Amino acid sequence: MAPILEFTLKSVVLILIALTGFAYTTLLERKFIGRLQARVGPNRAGPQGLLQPVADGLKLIVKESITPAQADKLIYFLAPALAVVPALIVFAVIPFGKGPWLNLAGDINIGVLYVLAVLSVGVYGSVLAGWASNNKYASLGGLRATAQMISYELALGLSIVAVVLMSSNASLNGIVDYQQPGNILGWLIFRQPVAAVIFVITALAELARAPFDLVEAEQELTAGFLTEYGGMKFALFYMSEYVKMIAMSALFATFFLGGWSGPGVNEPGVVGPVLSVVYFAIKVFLCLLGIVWVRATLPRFRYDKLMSFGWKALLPISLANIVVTALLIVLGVPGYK
Amino acid sequence: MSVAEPRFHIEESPKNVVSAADTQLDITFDQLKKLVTPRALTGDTMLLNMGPQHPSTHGVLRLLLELDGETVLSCIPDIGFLHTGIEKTAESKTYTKAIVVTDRIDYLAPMICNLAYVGAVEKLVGVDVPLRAQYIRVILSELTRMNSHLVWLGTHALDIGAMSMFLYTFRERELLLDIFELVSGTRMMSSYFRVGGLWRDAPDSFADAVRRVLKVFPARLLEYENLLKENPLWRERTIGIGVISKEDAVAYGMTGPSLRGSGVNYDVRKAAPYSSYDHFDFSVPLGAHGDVYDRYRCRMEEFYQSLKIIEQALDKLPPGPVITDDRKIAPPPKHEIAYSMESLIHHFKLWTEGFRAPEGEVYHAVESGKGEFGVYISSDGGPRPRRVHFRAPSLCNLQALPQMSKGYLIADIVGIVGSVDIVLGEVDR
Amino acid sequence: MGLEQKLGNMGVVTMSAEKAINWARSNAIWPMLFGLACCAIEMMSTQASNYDMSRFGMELMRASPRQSDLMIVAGRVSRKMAPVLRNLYDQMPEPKWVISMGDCASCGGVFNNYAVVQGVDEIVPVDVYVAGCPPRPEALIDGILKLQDKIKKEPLAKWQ
Amino acid sequence: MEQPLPSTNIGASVLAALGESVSDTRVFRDEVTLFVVKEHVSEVLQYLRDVEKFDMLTDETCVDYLPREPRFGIIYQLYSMPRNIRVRVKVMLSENDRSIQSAYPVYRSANWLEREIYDLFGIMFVGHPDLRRIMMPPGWEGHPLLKEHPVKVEEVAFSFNRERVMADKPRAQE
Repeated sequence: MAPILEFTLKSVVLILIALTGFAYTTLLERKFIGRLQARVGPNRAGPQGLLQPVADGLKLIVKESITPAQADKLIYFLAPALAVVPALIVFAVIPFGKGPWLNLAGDINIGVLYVLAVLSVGVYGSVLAGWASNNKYASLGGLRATAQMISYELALGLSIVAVVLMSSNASLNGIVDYQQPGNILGWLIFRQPVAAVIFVITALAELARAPFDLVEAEQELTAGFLTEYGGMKFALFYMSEYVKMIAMSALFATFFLGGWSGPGVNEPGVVGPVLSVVYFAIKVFLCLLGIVWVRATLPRFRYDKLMSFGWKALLPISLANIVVTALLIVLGVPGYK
Repeated sequence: MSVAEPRFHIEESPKNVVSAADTQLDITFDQLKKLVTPRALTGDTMLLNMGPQHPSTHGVLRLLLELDGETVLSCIPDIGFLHTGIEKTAESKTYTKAIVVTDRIDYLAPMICNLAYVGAVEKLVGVDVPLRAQYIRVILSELTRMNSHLVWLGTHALDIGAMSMFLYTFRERELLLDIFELVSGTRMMSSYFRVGGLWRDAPDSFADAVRRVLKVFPARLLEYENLLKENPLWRERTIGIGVISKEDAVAYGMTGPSLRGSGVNYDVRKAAPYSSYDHFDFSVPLGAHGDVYDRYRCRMEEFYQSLKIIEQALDKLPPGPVITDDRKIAPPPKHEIAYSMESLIHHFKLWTEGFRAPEGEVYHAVESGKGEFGVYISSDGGPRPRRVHFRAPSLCNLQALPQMSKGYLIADIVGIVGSVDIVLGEVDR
Repeated sequence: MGLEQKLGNMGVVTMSAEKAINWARSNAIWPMLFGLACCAIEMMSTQASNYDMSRFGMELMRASPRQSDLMIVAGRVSRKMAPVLRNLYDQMPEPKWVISMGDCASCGGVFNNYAVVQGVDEIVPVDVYVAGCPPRPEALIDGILKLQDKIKKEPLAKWQ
Repeated sequence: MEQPLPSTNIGASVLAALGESVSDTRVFRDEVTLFVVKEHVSEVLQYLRDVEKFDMLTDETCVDYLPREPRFGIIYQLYSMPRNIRVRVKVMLSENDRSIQSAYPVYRSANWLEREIYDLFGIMFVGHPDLRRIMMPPGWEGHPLLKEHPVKVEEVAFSFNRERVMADKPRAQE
């Protein structure tokens, strides 16, 4: 098969999966958060409310599309796309299971760098949306997005550096391979707990999810950078948020939970790859539940505390973590080779 | 985002790029100058409208904030978006009929507003209330206070971002609303208190329903405490925020938990006991620092005090009538009308004309969930008051907002507004 | 409205589309986070656990009018609030609906005086009136179900 | 002054100290009202706050005694936290001179209360820092709580007059 055709096909399938995943992540969140809050959650659209995302999507598509008169039209129009595309293309390097077919871009050896680069592009969507809307709340939201991204990107990167040091590999497949010596203790979350915690915190901040949802803090900035967006453009932002959530969960699973590894993945034939995909999906699902749970529990950070927490706490800790990891590796401590 | 284009220039100072029209307030430029810092007039700082439709202004409060980055330099509240003309309406109704509009003043604590109003009328006409009615009034007032505090806790936590709290408090609130429905037939606008007593005696299941609340609440309160009290994020967001000193709080006329959070021991229930509050043993929780956290603690402690009062009142609840037997004030029972000519005349007079109050003026204050809720009635000797004025605690508490919010961030403003616990129906009336 | 104008009169295609779209619209009504007075508290009760409006896919209360479909006018509308209310209504994208919740919003209620607008239908067109002072949550939910029925019967061509 | 002032309330020393400023006193239902001459209201409030320790102005409002002259009564409800007593200060204003000194320099809580009185009754407060409408919309004309202002704005519709009332009712456009 011509490589171009193969990539196209795989991309289409992947994007479809990501979009379905997005739709049902929203439902998952609404249902799960409903249960946490002693409610039922959507259950009227379709059986058990399973068609709720379809209804939401269809409604948003046929909703009138408004462009504010004072907005910067081009950027206002482009910003949603800028938010969605990076969220989708992160998936290119994530190994969904065993075998080259379950990895879109193959085994690129700078996968980690690619992930970091793409993730940091995503914030431009929020910033430009905030700017272009010509709304004071939106611009405050956009500024917050910038500040938040800068404060947390560094710690996020450094927490991954520890993972790279351990596995001496910058390819995501390599990292997964490194973590599967056959038992669960191979997962990096046990050998790099500090990095894992930092990754979780910074990932939440990167996603602008509670308790870091300052960018669209409803109680402070009405809807933050989204204030002037409605209809399909709003749906795109919504999509980017949830697709990013899935992507971050997938990355966490890959870096710290052993990716697709699990018992039985080395079976020959179809069984191994299928099992590996199932394991991966379960891990991602659990991560998503965790993200939703945090949202239902914690109050929101304050802007200045968020910044000082990022710069004064997370950054030094992640640097120290790298130094300690490097020392442990140099000294050849068991488990750190 | 850029500073708005000047709509009209001020002749004397061509440097100004912000006009009074930009604020969308009914304000002249000279008045605006006094309210904001000079930097706002040159476009150096940003003027941000918050409200009247904003998720965390607890209704339709509007704040004009002057921001330097996210730091609030000055805060100009704009109220009146819910001005309902309740005082004017009360003037046009008889003393009994005006009870229904008092429900709608502080709609989170309607029973307490009823109590203040009927208390003032009772003082004006000089009528005694049977002890049973007084005790039931106390029980219902304290339940109402808890109701008001539950809504405060839910919305305050929601403002700071703890969204689940809101749903938990509203779940418990249903228990209280069930009791209100039991006694008065409606969930919120009960109008259950009448001049001289109560509309009718509480049903037999009343005591059981209240006991159930007494049983359920401590565990639920513990849940709330677990979620917030020691939560580092919550403490970070509340401690040291929105500080107001004792002296300032008194000077602004703040009352209620907002004042007690600053450490001033003033509670109308203790200072001037009404409705036999002096029969019960309870304490007044006090804060020390006057910040958001202390106000939060004060209200949380008040839950326990309310439960304590309710328990005592329920234990001591005497039998007897629930409304005065003064037929000039309270209508006769229905069965009397059938055979007593005099009762029929009383009934007819009361429902067509109402009772007349002596000429004079009274001020009666009660402690509502927000603070001292006072009713001033000026009577001209007729069946309708000449003037009814409600002293709204939220209005005075909100007045201190500009003082409390100076120098904090936008995110703190919503916390401070929440901690003052305003209800706009009462601010605007 | 964008879609219907482009579709034009296409007979059976529009009919099916109409059904699907109306189904989607009626099942994904996002209300605006907008409360005025007493009724707003009952509206909050309706969202809370015991009554749970989220079953109808309505827990996504949007703070921005740009993202909302339904305005529940909950409470008395003062003369000072009236222009703000109309402004918010104008900022909502089509199709949009209005529920007038409670007596004050529907007709002025007990407040027939200088300060209160005698019925919010003087300012914005109302689809469903819910009576009560304030209406019980059940009554509001009934109003919402009535609105869903109404949406399901709306012809697409109406949205010009 | 028919009856003596209750001993628990404000003492007679106040009357002696204030002298001419207090024109009359009244006790009704154990509540003391001091009628103060309009020109001296600031000094009286200052004295009550500083010497008599009435540290809180709980309420300030206005009453319209329409057929009477002087027509308006401005009511100050003072509360002394250390002494736990209340006193009411009342200043009568005539129909033709609707202005009075502001209490804001003495009590900061008078700020919005006086704005409200200005808005609803049209009383001018001299020396108030920020006297503008607070409750009514900017374009509103008149002062609604004056007795000459009608209460009802709309005829109530019954079955016999429904058509006539509804014909005049404004309707919103889509």
